[in-house]
Amino acid sequence: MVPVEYYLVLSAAVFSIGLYGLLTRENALFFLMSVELMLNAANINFIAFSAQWGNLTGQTFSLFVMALAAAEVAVGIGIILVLYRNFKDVDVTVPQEMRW
Amino acid sequence: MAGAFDYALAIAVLPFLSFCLAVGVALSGRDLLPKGGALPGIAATGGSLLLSAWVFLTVSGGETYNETFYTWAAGEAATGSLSEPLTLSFGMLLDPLSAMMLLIVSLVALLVHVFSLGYMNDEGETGLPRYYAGLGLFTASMLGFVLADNLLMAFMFFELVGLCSYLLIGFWFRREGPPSAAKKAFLVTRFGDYFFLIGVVAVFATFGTAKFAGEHSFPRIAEHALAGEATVNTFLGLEPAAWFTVIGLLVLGGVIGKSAQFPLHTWLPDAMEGPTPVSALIHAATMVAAGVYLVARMYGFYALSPTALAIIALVGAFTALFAASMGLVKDEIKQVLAYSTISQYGYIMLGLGAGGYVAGTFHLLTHAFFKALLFLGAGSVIIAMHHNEDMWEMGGLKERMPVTYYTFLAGSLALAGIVPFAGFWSKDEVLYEALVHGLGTTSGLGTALLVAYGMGLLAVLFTGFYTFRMVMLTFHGEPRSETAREAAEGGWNVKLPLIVLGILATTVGLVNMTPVADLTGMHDIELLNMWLSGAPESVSVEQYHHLLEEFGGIHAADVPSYLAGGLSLALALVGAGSAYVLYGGADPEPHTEKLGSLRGVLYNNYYQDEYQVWLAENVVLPLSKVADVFDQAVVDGVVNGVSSVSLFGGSRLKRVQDGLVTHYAAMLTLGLTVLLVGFAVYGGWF
Amino acid sequence: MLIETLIGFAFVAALVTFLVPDEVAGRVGAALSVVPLVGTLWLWAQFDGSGNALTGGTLAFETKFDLLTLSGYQVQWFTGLDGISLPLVVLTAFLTTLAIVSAWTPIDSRQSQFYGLMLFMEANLLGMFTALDFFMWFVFWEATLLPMYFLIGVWGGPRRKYAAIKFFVYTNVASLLMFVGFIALTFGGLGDSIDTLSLPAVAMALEAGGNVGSFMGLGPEALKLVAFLAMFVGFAVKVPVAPLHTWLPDAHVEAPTPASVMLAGVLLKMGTYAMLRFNFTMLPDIASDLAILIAALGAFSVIYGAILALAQEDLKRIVAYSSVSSMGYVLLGLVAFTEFGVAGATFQMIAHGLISGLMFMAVGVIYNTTHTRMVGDMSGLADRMPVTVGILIAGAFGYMGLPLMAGFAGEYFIFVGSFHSTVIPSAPLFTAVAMFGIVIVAGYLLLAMQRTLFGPFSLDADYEVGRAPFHDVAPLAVLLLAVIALGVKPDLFLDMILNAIAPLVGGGA
Amino acid sequence: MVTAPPMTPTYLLGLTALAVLLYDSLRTDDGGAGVLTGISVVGALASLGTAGWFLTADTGLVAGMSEFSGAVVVDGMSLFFTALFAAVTVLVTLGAHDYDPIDGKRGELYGLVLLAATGMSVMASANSLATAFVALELASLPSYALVAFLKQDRGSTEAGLKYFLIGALSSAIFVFGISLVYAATGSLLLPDIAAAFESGLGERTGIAGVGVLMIAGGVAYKTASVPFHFWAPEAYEGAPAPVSAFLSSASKAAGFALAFRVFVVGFPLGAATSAGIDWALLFQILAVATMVLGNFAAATQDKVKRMLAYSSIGHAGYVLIGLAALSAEASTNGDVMGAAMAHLFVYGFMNTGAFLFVALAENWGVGRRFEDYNGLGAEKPFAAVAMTAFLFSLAGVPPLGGFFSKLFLFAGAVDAGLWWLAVIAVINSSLSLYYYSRVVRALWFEEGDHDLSGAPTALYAALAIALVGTVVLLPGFGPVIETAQEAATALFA
Repeated sequence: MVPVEYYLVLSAAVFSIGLYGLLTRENALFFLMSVELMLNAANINFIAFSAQWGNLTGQTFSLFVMALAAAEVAVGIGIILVLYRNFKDVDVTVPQEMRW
Repeated sequence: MAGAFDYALAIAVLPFLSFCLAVGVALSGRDLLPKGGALPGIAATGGSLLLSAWVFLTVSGGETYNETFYTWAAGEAATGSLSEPLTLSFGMLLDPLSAMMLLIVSLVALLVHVFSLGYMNDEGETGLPRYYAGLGLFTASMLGFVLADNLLMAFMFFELVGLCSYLLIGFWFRREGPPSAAKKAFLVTRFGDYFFLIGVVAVFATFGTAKFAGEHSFPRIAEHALAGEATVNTFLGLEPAAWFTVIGLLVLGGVIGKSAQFPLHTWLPDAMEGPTPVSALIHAATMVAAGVYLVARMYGFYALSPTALAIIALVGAFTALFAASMGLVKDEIKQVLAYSTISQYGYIMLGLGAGGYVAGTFHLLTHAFFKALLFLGAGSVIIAMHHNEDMWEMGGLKERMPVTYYTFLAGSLALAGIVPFAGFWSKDEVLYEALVHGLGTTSGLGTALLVAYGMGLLAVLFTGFYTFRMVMLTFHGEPRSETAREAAEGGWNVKLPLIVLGILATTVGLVNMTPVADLTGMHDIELLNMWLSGAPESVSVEQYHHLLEEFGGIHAADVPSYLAGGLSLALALVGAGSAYVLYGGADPEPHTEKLGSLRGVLYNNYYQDEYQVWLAENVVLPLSKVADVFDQAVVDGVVNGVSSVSLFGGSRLKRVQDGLVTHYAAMLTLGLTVLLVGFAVYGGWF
Repeated sequence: MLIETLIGFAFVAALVTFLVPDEVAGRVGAALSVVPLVGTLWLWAQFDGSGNALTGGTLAFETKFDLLTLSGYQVQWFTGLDGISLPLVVLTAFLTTLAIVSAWTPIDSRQSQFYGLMLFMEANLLGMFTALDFFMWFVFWEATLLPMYFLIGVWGGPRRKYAAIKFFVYTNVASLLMFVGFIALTFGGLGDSIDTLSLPAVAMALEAGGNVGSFMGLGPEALKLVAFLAMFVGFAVKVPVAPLHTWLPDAHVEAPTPASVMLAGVLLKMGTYAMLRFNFTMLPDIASDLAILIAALGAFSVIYGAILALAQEDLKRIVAYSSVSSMGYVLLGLVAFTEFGVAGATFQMIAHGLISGLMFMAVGVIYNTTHTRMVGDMSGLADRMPVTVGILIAGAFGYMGLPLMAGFAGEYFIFVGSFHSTVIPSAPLFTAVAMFGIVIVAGYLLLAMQRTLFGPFSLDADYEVGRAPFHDVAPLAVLLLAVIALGVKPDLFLDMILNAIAPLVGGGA
Repeated sequence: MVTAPPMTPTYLLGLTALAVLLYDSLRTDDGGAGVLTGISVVGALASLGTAGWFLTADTGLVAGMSEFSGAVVVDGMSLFFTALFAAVTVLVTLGAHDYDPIDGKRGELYGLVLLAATGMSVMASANSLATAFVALELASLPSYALVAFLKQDRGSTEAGLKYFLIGALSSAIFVFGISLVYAATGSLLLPDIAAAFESGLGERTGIAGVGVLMIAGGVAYKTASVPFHFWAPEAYEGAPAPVSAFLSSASKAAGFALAFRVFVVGFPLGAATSAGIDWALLFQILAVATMVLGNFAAATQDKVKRMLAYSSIGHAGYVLIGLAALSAEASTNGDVMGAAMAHLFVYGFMNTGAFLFVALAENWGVGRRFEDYNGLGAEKPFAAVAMTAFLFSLAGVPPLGGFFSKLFLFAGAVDAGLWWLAVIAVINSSLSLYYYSRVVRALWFEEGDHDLSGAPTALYAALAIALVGTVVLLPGFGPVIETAQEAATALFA
C-alpha cells in the first residue's frame, strides 16, 4: 500500500500546479480550470485519508466538492460571459477600472 | 445712637449712586437730567463732603473705626502653607489719615464737579452723562480706596480708579489722541499693579490677613515676626526680613505706577489728553494720590524694611528731580503741570521713604489743594484760550482774568515752595526729614537718604523756575495771540472753585509749621502731627517712630528745621527769580533753545516714552508675531502634519489595490504563504 | 428625577425646534430654552448637597439605577449634583438661552436646525455635568461634540469645513485617549475591586489606595501615571492647554457667534471640569507629583495664549487666544491643591464662561453690523453703536480682571491659592509668572479697543452702521449684570464650591 | 403546543426564496414588484420573528440542539446570526424595491438574496466542516451573481469577476484546508475534530496546522480580512448598492459566525496552542493588519461607496478582536466574542443603512463622489440625518449604537489583556472619524445644486428602520449585548 504521505505530496503538488496556473494565466477559463485542479487536490486528500481513517466521510465529501465545483463553474461561466459582453475579452487582467 | 461711622459708607456710595444715575441716563440716550448729570454729581459729592467732615470731626474727637462690613469670600479650612482659613473681606478703617484723605478727596471732587459745569457744560460738550458718570465712579472708587481697611479692598478700588482714569482720559474718544493716552495710562499703571497684585497675594499668603490696622493686621504681625514673637510663612527660602522687603517692593510697584514715579511715570503727561477737570481730579486727589496714600496707609509695614524705605526715598527723590527737569522746557501749560505733579509726588515718596510719615502726608495734603487749584486755573485759562494750551500763544492774561491769575499765583507760590504758602511748609518738612534722618542714620539707608536729599534740594530750584516760567508766560507780558487778547474769564462755576482752593493753598500749610514750632518752641501748632498721633496704636505716628527706630534703624540728627527750610526757600526763590528774569519781560524769548541738544533730551522726556514705546512696538509686538508664526507653523503644523502623514500613508497603502485581479491572487497567496511559514516556524510544526 | 426631566425636556425641545418652520424657530427655541433655565435655577434654589460628589458627599437630586453590564461592571444611570457641578449646570442653561437669543440676528438660514442643535447641545451638556456614571458621562461628553461640529460646519465662516473637522477630530482623538487612560486604570488597574464604573466608586476605590494592580506590563504606580497622563492630555485638548490649543482659534473664528459663545462659555469648561473630576480627584497623588509640570503648563498657557492674542488682527481670534490664556489660570489653580486654588479654578470656569460669552457675543453684535471682524477694517465704532461698545468695554475690563467683576474674583482666588500652595514647588514663582497675564491681556484688549472702537469713525465696507437691535444687546446686558453680580458676591457659588472641593485640598500629600 | 423544527428560521428563508422564484416565474405581467418585495419582506420578517422568538422564549434552543447527525447545530449563536441575516434581508429587499437599476429583475435579485441568506444561516449553524463548506458555497454562489447583477454595467461585471475569482481561489484554499484537517483528525464534525485535538495530533500537527491556517484563509475571505480582502473594495463598489449593503453586512457576519464556531468548537484553543497552532495570535495579526489597511485606505478615497467598502474592511478588523482576544483559560471569552457579535449586529443596521443611502443617491443620480453629495442635507434632511447617524455610529461616536458595541468590544480586548490591540483599534477608530465626517461635511456643510426626484417610500422605510436600529440601541443595547454574550458563552461551555 502506498504510504499516506505520498498522497499528501501528490495533493500538494496538484494544488501548487493549480495555484501556479491561476497566478500566471490571464485567460478566465484557464483560471477556472486551475481552481478545479486545486479543488481536486483537496479531493485526493479526502479520498486518500478516507481510506486511511477507514470512514466514508472523506469520500462522501469529495462528491460534494465535485458538485459544488460544478456549480461554481456554472456561475463562473456566466460571469465570464458577461465579462466578454462588456469587455470583449475573457482576459481577467483587462477589467481594472476600479482600483485604489 | 447712630454716629458718623454708621454713615461713613455712604461717603463712597453717594458718588456711586450718581454714577448709576448718569449711566442710566447715558443708556437712555436722552437728555433726562438738567446739566447732563452734573447736579446729581454735585449733590452726591457735596453729601460726601459733609459726611467726611462729620467723620473728620468724630475722629478728631478721638474715635476711630476699624470694622469689616462685608465678607467677600471666606475659606473654610487652612490649606497650603496657611495656618488658618483665609477671609477676604471689605471693611472700613476710619482713622486720622483716612479721615483727612476723605475730606481732601470729597472736597476736590466737589469742586471739580462744579468747575466742570463751566468747563464742560458751558462749552457745549456732548456725552455729558458719560462724563459725569465717570467722575462719579472715579470719586466713589477713590473714596472706597481711602476707606479700605485691608490691602485687597484697597487693591480692588485701586483698579477701579484705573478704570475710571481710562474712561475719563479717553473721554474724547472720537479723536486719535485721547484713546491712545487712556490706553497708555491704564497699561502702564497695570504694569505696576501687576507687582502690587503679587504683593497683595503674598501678603495673604504670608500673614493670612491683609488688614491695615489693629492687632491682627499684617504690619503688626510682621513686626511681631521680626521681633521673634510670631512666625509667618515666608517663601522662596527667604528670611522674614528679606521677604517683607520683597513684599513691600512688590506693593510699591503699584504705587510707582499709579503715582507716576520713575520709570512708570510716562503715562501721566499723556493723560493730559483728558478734560482738564479730570486732570485736576487725577493729579490732586484721586489716582496719583492713591499710590502714595497706600504707602502711608501701610506705613507700619514699610517702616520695618530699611531697604524698602531707601528705595522709596531714592525713587521719590530721583523722580522729583527728573520730572522737574523735564518741566523746565515744556510749552504747554498742562504739560508743565503734569511734570510738576510727577515731581511733587516724588517729594511725597521721598518724605515717606525718609521716615517722615507726617511730612509725606502733609505734602500730600497741601499738594492736593494747590495742584487742584493749578489745574483748575489752567482749565480756566484753557477755556479762555479756546482749548489752546500752548503758553507761547498766551501772555498778558493777568488783566483779563484776575481771579484766575491771583488764585493761580497762589497755587504757583505754593508749588514753588515760597513761604508762607502751603507747599513751602510741607516740602520743607519733607526735605528736612530726609536731611536729619540721612545724617542721623548710620546704615546705607542714611547715605541713600542724603543722596535723595540732594536730589530733592536741586529739584526745588527747578520747581521754582518752571513754575514761574509758566506763570510769566501765561499771565505776564503782552498777549501773543488773538485769542489771548480777547480772553475772558468764565462764570461763577469757574471762579468759585478757584477761590476756595486758592484760600486753601495759601493757608493749609499752616497746620504744621514745624520750623516755626522749632523756632518758637510752640509745638502745639504742629496740628497735623498731633492729628495723626491720635490714630489707633497700630497706625499711629508714635508707633511708626518706634518701628523706624527699632527695625528701620532710622535716627534723627539734630539739625534745626528753620536752617533747612531757609536753604530750600532760598533755592526756590533763586529758581523763581531766574524765571522772572528770563521770562518776565513783555515779550519773552524761548530761552530754552539755548540749551541746545539738552533741550531736546528734556523736551522729549529723556526718551523715556520712546524706549517704552520701542519696547512695545519693536520687541513685544514682533515677539508676538513670531510666536504667532511659530504657533501656526510649528504647533499647528504638527497637528496638520499628523493628519497629512496619515492621509499620505493611506494614499500609499491603498495603491496595493491596483485593480489587477492576478495581482490580488498573487498577494493573497503571498500573504497566506508568509503566514504559513511564519506559523510553521513559530509553532514548530514540522 | 428633576435632572432627568430637564435633560429629557431639552432633548424634546431640540426635536420640536428642529421640526418647526424656520421663521419661528428662533422664538420657539428661546421660549423652550427658558424651561431648563428656570429648572436649573430651581435646582440652585433647592440645592441641598454637601461635600464632593466623588468622595462620598451628599448629592442633590440623585438618581441611580442599573442599565447593563459591561465586562463585569454595572453600567448605571447615575446623576446628581454637588457644589462643583451645580454652577456649571446653571451656567449652561443660562448661556444657552442667551446664545439662542443672540442668534436671532446672525442666523438667517436653516434656523430650525440651528436652534434644534443648540438645544440638543444643551441637553448633552446638562447630562455631562450631572452624570456620575462613567459611561453615561462619556456618552454625553462625546455627544456634545456633534452639535458643535454641525454648528461650526454649517453656519460658520469661510474656512468652516476645515475648522469643523479639525475641531471634531482633534477633540475626539483626545477623548479617546482619555478614554483609554481611564479604562486602563479601571479595567486594568482596579480590576475586580469595583463593580461599577460610577465615578464615586472609582474615586473612592482609588482613594482607598493599594487597589491598583499591574496592567499592560506596568506596575501600579506606573499604571496610574500613564492613566493620569492619558486623561490629562485628553482633557488638556479640550481646555485647551497650550500647545494643544490650535483647534480653538480656528473653531472660534469660523463658528457663528452663538456657537462661539457656547464653545468658549461652556465647552472649554468641560475640559477643566473633567480634569478636576478625574485627574485631580481620582489621582491626586500623581497630580501632586507632577505639580511642577502642570503648573508650568498652566503658566505657559497663560503667557503663550496672551502673547498670541497680541499678534491677532481678528477680534474673535483675539478672544479665542485669550481663552487659552484664561484657562491656563484654571490649571494653575487646580494643581495648587489649596482651598482657594481649586475653588478659584472652579469659580473661574464660571466667570470665564460668562465673560468670554459676553465678549464673543459683543464681537458678534459688531460683526452683525459691520460684517467684518478685522481690527484694521474699522475704527470709531463707539460713535455709532454706543451701548454695544459700552458693554463691550465693560466686558473687556472684566476680562482684564477688573475688581468687582467675576473674572477678578476667579483669578484672584487662583492667585492666592496657588501662591501659598505647598504642592507646587516654588509656587510663588509660577504664580507670579502666570499673573503677568493680567498685564498682557490689558495690552491686547486695550490695543484692539483703541483701534476699533475709538478714533474717528471709518469702516472698510459698504454697510450702514447703526445701533444694534434690542434683542442683540439685551443678552449682553444680562451677561454683564451676571458678571458683576458674581464679582460683587462670589458667594453665590463660592460657598458651595468651597464645600465641594474641601476633600480635594492638599492633594496626594 | 406547537413544536416547530429548530431550523425553522433557516427554512423560512429558503422557502421564501423559493416562493419568490416561483411567483416570479409564474407571473405574466411586468408588474408585481410590490408582491415580490412583499413576499421577501414578509418571509424574512417571519424568519426574524421566529429566530427572535426562539432566542427569547423558553425553548431551550439557546443551549444548543444538534440536527442531522450533528452536522448542524441550532443554538443561541446561530439564532442570533440568523436574526441578523433576516433583519439585513428585510432592509435590503425593502431598499431594493425602489432601486431603479434592477427594474424588471427583482424576482431574481430577491431570490438570490434570500438564498444567500439561507446559506449564511446554515453557516451560522454548521457544526461540521462539510456543512460549513456547502453553506459557504450556498452563500457565495448567489453572491457572485448578485454582484455581477447589472449585466450591462462594466463596473458590476468587473466587480463580479474579481469577486468570483478571488472567491474561487479562496474556496479552493478553504476546502484544501478542510481536507488537511480531515487528514489530521479523520473527521469533519467539529466536536470530533476537537476531540482529536485534545487527544494530541502527534506527527500530523503540521498538517493540521496548515489546514487550520487555510480554513482561516477561507474565513478571512468571507469576512473581507487581510490578506483575503482584495475583492471587497471592488465588489462593494461595483455591485448594486443594496447588494453591497447585503454583502458587507450579512455576508461578513456569516463569515464570522462560521469562524466563531469552527475555531472555538473545532480547534479548542488550549489544545491547539499547545500543539503550536496559536490561531488567536493569527487573528491578532489579521485584526491589526485588517483594521489598519481598511481605515487608512478608506481615509483617502474619493468615492463614497468605495470609502464604505474600505471602512467595511476596517470593521472586519475590529470584529476579529472577538477571536483574537480569546485565550484558553480566560473566563471572559464569551464576553469578548459576544461583544463582537453585538458589533456585527449593530453593524448590520448602520452599515446597511449607509449603503442604502448610497442606493438612494444612485437612484437620484447624484453621482458617487464625495462632492456629488454636496448639499443633500438641505434638500433631503431626513435621509441625510439618517446617513449622518449611520456614519457617526460607524465611527463609534456616542450615543449611537456603534459606540456601545465598539466599547464592549474594545473593553473586552482590554479585559483579555490585549490592551495594545484595543489601543490600535482606538487609533483606527479615530482616523475613521475623519473620513466618515467627510461625507457628513458634504451633506451638510457644502452647498449643492441637485434636481432630485422624490423620496422613495420603501427605501425611506428601510432607512428609517436602520436608523431606529442604530439609535434605539442606545437604550436597547442591554438585551442585544446580553443575548450575544450569553450565546457566545454557551459556545465555550
